[in-house]
Amino acid sequence: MNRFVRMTLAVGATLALTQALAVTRGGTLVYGRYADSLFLDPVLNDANLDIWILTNLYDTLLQPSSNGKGVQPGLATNYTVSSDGRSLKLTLRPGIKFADGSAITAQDVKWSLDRARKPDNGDWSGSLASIDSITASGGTVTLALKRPDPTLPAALATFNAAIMPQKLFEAAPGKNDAEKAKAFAEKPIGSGPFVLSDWKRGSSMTLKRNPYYWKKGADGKALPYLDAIRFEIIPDDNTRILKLQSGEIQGAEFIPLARVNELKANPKLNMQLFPSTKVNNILMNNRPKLNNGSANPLSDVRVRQALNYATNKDALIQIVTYGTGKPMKSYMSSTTPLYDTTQKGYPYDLAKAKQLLAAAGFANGFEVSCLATSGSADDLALLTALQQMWGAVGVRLKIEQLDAASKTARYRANDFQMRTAAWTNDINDPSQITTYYAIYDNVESVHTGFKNAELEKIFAQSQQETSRVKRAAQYRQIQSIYMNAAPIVFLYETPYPVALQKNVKGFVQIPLGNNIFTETYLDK
Amino acid sequence: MTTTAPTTTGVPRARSRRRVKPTLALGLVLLVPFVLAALAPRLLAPYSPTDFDYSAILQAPSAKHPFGTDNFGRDVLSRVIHGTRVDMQIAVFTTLFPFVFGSLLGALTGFVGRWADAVVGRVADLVVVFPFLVLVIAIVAVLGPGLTNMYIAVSAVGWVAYWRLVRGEVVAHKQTEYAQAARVLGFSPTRVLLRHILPNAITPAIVYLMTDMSLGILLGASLGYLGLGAQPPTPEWGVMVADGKNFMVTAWWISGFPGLALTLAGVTFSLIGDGLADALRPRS
Amino acid sequence: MTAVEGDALLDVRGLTKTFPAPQGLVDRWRGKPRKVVRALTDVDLTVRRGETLGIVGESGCGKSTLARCLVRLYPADRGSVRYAGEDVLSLGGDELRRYHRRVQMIFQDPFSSLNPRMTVGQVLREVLTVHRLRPREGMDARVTELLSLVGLPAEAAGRLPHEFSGGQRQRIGIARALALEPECIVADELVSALDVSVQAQVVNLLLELQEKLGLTVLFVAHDLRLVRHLSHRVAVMYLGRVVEVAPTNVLFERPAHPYTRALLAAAPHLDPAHRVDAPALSGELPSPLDVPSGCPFRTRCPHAFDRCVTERPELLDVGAGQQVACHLFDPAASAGGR
Amino acid sequence: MRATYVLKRLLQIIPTFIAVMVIVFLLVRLLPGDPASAILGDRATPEIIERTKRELGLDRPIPVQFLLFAERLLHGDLGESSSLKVPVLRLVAERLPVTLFLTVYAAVLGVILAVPLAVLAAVRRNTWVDSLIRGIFQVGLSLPVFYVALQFLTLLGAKLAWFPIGGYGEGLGGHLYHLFLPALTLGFNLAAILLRTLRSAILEVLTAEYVEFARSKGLKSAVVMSRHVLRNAMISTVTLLGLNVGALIGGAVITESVFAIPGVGRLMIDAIFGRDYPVIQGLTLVFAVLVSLVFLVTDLVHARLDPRVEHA
Amino acid sequence: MSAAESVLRVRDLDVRIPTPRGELHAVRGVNFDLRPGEVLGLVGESGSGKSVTLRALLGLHRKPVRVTGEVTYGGHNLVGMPERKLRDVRGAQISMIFQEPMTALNPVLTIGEQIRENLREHRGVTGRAALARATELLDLVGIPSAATRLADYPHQFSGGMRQRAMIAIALASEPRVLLADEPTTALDVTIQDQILRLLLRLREQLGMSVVLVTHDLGVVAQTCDRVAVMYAGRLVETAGVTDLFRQPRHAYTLGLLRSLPDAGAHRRPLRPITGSPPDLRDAPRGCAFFPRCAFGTDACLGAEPPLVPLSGERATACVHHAQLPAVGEVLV
Repeated sequence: MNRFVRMTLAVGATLALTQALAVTRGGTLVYGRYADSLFLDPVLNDANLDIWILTNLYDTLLQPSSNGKGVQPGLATNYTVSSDGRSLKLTLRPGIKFADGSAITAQDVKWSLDRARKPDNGDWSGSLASIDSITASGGTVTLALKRPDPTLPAALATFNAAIMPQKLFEAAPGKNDAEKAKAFAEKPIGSGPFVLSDWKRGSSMTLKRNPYYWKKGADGKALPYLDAIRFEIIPDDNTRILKLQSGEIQGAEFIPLARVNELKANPKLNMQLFPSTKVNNILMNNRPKLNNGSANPLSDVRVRQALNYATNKDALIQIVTYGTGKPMKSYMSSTTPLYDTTQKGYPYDLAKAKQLLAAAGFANGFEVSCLATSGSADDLALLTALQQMWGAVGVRLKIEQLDAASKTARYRANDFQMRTAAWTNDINDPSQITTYYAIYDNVESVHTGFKNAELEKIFAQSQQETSRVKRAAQYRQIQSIYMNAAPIVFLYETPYPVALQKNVKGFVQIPLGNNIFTETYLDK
Repeated sequence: MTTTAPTTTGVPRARSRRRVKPTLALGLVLLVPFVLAALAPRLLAPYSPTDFDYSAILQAPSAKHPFGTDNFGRDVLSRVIHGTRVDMQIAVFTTLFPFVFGSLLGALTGFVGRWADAVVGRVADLVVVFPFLVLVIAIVAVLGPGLTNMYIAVSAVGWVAYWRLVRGEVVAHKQTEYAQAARVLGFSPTRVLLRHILPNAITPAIVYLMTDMSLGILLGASLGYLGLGAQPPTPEWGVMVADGKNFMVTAWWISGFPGLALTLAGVTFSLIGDGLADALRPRS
Repeated sequence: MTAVEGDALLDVRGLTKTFPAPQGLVDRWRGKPRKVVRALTDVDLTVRRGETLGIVGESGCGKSTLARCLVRLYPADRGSVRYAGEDVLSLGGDELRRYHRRVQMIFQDPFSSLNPRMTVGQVLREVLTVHRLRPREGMDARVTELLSLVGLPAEAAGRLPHEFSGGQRQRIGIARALALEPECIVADELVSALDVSVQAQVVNLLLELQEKLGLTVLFVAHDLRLVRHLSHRVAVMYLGRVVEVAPTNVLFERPAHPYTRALLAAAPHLDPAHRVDAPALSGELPSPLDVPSGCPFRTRCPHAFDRCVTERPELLDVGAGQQVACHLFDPAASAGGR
Repeated sequence: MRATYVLKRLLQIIPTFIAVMVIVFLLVRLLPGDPASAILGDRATPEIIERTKRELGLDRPIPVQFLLFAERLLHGDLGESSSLKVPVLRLVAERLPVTLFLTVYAAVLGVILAVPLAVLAAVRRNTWVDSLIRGIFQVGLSLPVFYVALQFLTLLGAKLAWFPIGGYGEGLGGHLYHLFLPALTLGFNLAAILLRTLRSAILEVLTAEYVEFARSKGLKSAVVMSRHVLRNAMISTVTLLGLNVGALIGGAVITESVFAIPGVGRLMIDAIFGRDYPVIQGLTLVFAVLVSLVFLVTDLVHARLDPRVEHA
Repeated sequence: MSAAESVLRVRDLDVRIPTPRGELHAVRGVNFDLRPGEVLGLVGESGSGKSVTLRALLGLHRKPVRVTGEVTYGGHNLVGMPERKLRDVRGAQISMIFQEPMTALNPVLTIGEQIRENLREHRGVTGRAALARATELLDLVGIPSAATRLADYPHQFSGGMRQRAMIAIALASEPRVLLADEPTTALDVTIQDQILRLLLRLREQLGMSVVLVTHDLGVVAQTCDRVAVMYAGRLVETAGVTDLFRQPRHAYTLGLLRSLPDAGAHRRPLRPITGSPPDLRDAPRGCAFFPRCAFGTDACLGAEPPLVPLSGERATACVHHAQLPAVGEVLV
């Protein structure tokens, strides 16, 4: 569900709102999260729980532009690409400081980027893979590239390329980078608009305003507007909403879609459906055998196709997303560039599903288990609906409820048969999701075990392709192959449902999922 | 036998019929629908407990759906009825093994005494040091969620109460003169224990069994609510309350009726327990 | 009023029984010797065939423990009990069962001595079945017979204990013991829980049965009047010891032991004309956890002297079938305080 | 209270602690597979598992493992949470006060509810007042804690907004205010248990001869009630309260989950869903130690209230 | 006996106790007077209503037990008197002691506290004075080293000592009347002997009147001045103690005395009263003793015979009192 390269920012309109005339400074925003962050290191973390709030703590050289189509200055005031495209030079903003008041130097930048691109370091080092070497001198940082890479500016606007204080990091206790990172992340000092001030694991996290943040607000003074944000960890959806309704918290993420309409009708609340690149699907383990050694019916493509046919997406959208979603017709969201609009997906066709199952030797169906996120009404709704739908073709679905973290852990170990999943892009390009969903060597095609030589060949070509038209044709092929192989159950696309008090302004969850509190304020 | 013969009128009339206590009667009456629902849910439930009806989502109670429908259009009444079987099964399975095992062990150690009693006593002391729910949850955590593992966990912990009860009673009854008389009459220890002491000593355990059944249902429902007990879409009342909690404000009936059923089942067992306590007490 | 001069049916020698007192962990770790309740100490006693031997004493004197040791309800620590020459304390299994057929016990409490869940008929039939005393066909007749023996109607067989009065329950208890056709009955406070008017009914029953069946009876009681009425001989116990044994008339008319004398004097006399102002005995019974050295009675005895502290008096014959455990009666000693 | 009695009770708790350690130690060994993978979670690489095994001594014989485990425990090392990546002891230290506050609060509310009503029910026994009180608590006993919690949350918290939905609040007042509903939920349940026993205890004491003696002395009813009846009935209440600490903690686990209270109960549930075995292990141990300490205190208080205990 | 010289005057005392199986009419029209300084024995078998009567005198019965009639003390009827006023008499003027000292003493209060509670309530004595008085009282009832034992709890006392302590508590308010409910039944003979002597001595010293409830005729013979015999909730005979034992004037009293073992008749059958007492849930017709009586005739049926005065201080409710033989005479 994570990894992402960000950059879409189809949120210009929302951002524009935040530039409203009068802003109010001060106050603490209490925001209800469904789970706590685990590891506040930009490079070594591995979950959205971390990623979606990291940019509040660590700033990057570039930032996604407000229209989402490009980048804008961050810690660097500008960048220039050499004519041969093999070098990129960044000029640092003068006078920038870390949250402890110490200056951010070019050496910090070099060190941070070197750490982030080290091949063993974290899941995102690949985004900076084109960098050959980095030189820092005075206020400039020069990146020497192995090959031209048009996605690099976007990559530099991504969380893993965040700038960290080298000295403080290295002063942290620990024998190696991993241990130091762990110690440092307990009480991180970064370059973002906020700084961690208190963290009670699993219960609450408080971020305080970083007084040294460089960016100015609408009133001409330094951002952020808020004095502090307190994240309260409230795993139970119902409790989170009740607390929002009673005014104890000012915002709540992951509102169950079932309750969107109810909250929309609440005059005290602002029920937001932030546009997203989120696709919801069910990952299937495509391997012939499961971890426990038993045979896996899902290894048969006909079975996987059958399940797709047996899935009534329109019904699911009504039941599970309460009409807020739309059917998935490719593995990528329809908002992703190079999405193939001619894809048909799998229409609901029980007869075909039965026929395919019979052909695969499962005329009487089989039992299959699916990991779900505990307490998530959406997961439960989805899976109980699927139980019903698949039951019609004899497939008996078992639901295994797990918390987000261990669900992730299970699937990383390929120890699952099915799992509910969702994906959000981190970068405004189809290559990221493709790398994850379709390319085996990266993460075993999101641990489905799917592998297709032809697809991988076309993808490799597309990564070199500069012509947008040709690349689109390649992606059409890729999407078709993937669709036929059906390594996943294609479900639907959904927005980010966030409910806020009416007086909370300027908050945005960008399509890539990041929570941006930089310009958030509490209206009087 | 001239001087000693008492008049036969001195033998009071046997009061052959015992009046059934109102609590017991009420409890038994309340039990009837639960038993029926548990035995023949299909006959009683108007709809399937699991089938969706997208045309009837979140409907308030009506003639068609007396308990309303949930967010999948499932008939809440039918789910409550089908849930009866699950929850009654929980009531029985969470108590049966502890009752049998704990009572037998209590009878044995209470009767034999000495080291066996001391050893089991220590083990029991130890088990009660762990909060019941916490230990059950911990065991379920290790073994994995689900009803079977819940039964295992409850059995590992639940026997202590019965052991204590029965052991205490057996020790007390062992001292009674009728138990001593049985020994002097040359009866074997087995006969003294099984025929004389146990029938008298088991009563509190039987009464407690009823209370325990209501506690068992509550425990099963609690674990179901927490996601550690019965797994969806099993129509278990605790799971149903959990399913409906998102709709407490807009559709109270989804969690309201299963909650009511839970409470009513608890009250029913308590009433029967109280009634049995009266009914089983020997006259003196 | 003569004592029956039969042979010794039950012969008790040096019978000793202690009960461990509860002891805390700390004391155990400190290695403190475990305290014991001395219930019986070196009890010597003979019960003759056909006689009624009364055993009297105050609570804690060990009379009930003695009764229970004799029927093997309690294991004795030391000593011997011989029944018609057979070593009772070593009996096991079938031998013990045969012993119980010959020696039966009747209990004190009419409310707890019957299993509340068994009808009278079930109680009696069980005894007959376990001991295979009657074939199935003859069982009902025998039950009726036993009931009529104790003066209860045949229909009593179908009833539960709670439907009977206290006196009737004691009759049932007697019938249960008689079902085994025993030679010897140990009656522990048989009538002390009953009202006076009913006591007499049960006492009469006992007398009658004894005559009819030739029973030997060990009559344990604290009611001196009853013991005097029923017993051929009487043993007086104090703090786990037998302090005096004598034929009934001797004991009541010429009590020897200072304790016996005090006991008799303390029993309220039925004649209002016989009033005494001072109590017969001052002081309290010492704790059985802490029995005085020497003579157990010395702490309350008006005649106690040095020797009573150091030396335990043995039960000595003083003539006329009377035995006393008191230094005052030791011919070897010079002191004669009678 | 004699020192030897206190000492005796303190000594008795040592074997309990040892046995608790054994059980908790064995608990994780019930898991299929080896404890190292369980502790580290499924994401650990074989090398990390091997290293952890060595570090934790899991390659040693079981008894040695236990001694190592015990040694770490005695140093206050409960291991590290596999999901939150922090020492379990720190988590416990952060959250135990919340749970303790909640349970004590609940116990106080329970007693406040139960005692006067039990007295009333006992004094008015077999009247409609008695029936009403007993009926209400009979139902109370049958009401699932999570259900009551949900209702309180929805009605008193969300609809009427009299109380906060959850959390712990700041300062004593904040704690009292924030934890009122959860404590009431638990307290009501506890009161239902207490009331039943207390009522019969009072009834029993009321018929005791010493109460009759006290009345025959011409003492005021209030004096008879407080000095003679309640003082004796409280003995059983204190014992009952102590015995029910387990139930209270069990209830806290559920209430904390419903009310989003950052206590150890919720930590336990989170840990179970996170398969965080070190936390489960640590918390089970902490709970058991806590309960045995409560039992100890109960015994001491009991001995204080009932002079017969220590002399027995 | 005139009402004027009686300390306590009881008239038409009725006690009704509701039970699940019907109302138990436990005490039925009891009349008697207690004279200054006398020990009045109230004798009867279990269920005869003697203890219920005693409790009714102090108003100890609680709802739903119903007490009617008159218990006059100091010119006031105690029956139906409000609790607040009753407390001036109860414990202050009239004290009571119970059968089981183990259960009648509050186990969680020291003996000293239980005495001082009384001193505070009725004598207004507190503090050091109360302590001194409490020691004095324990001393009075013959508890050795009284001062140190004040701090002891009841369970640290032996049975006899507990009974002494209870007497001390009851006497703290220097009452004029002591009601004793089987005070020695739970005790051994030698201790019973001590306690009875103690009661008699205290009666002398303090000039109290005592009502002694007992079932033991020996205790009556040794302790009481006058005796009232109860049967089935009624007084059936009252008499001076010597008269009663010499010549009972009620068939029941005669039966009781006769059923006792006689020293002269070793191992001879006793003469029990046949049958058992009536169930007081159904009111007896005629004399309640009739079904068990050897002397009964049709004259005993009809109205229940009232307690009628005979010569001297005696009264009987037996129709055939004139025909009754002496205790020793053999029946035909």
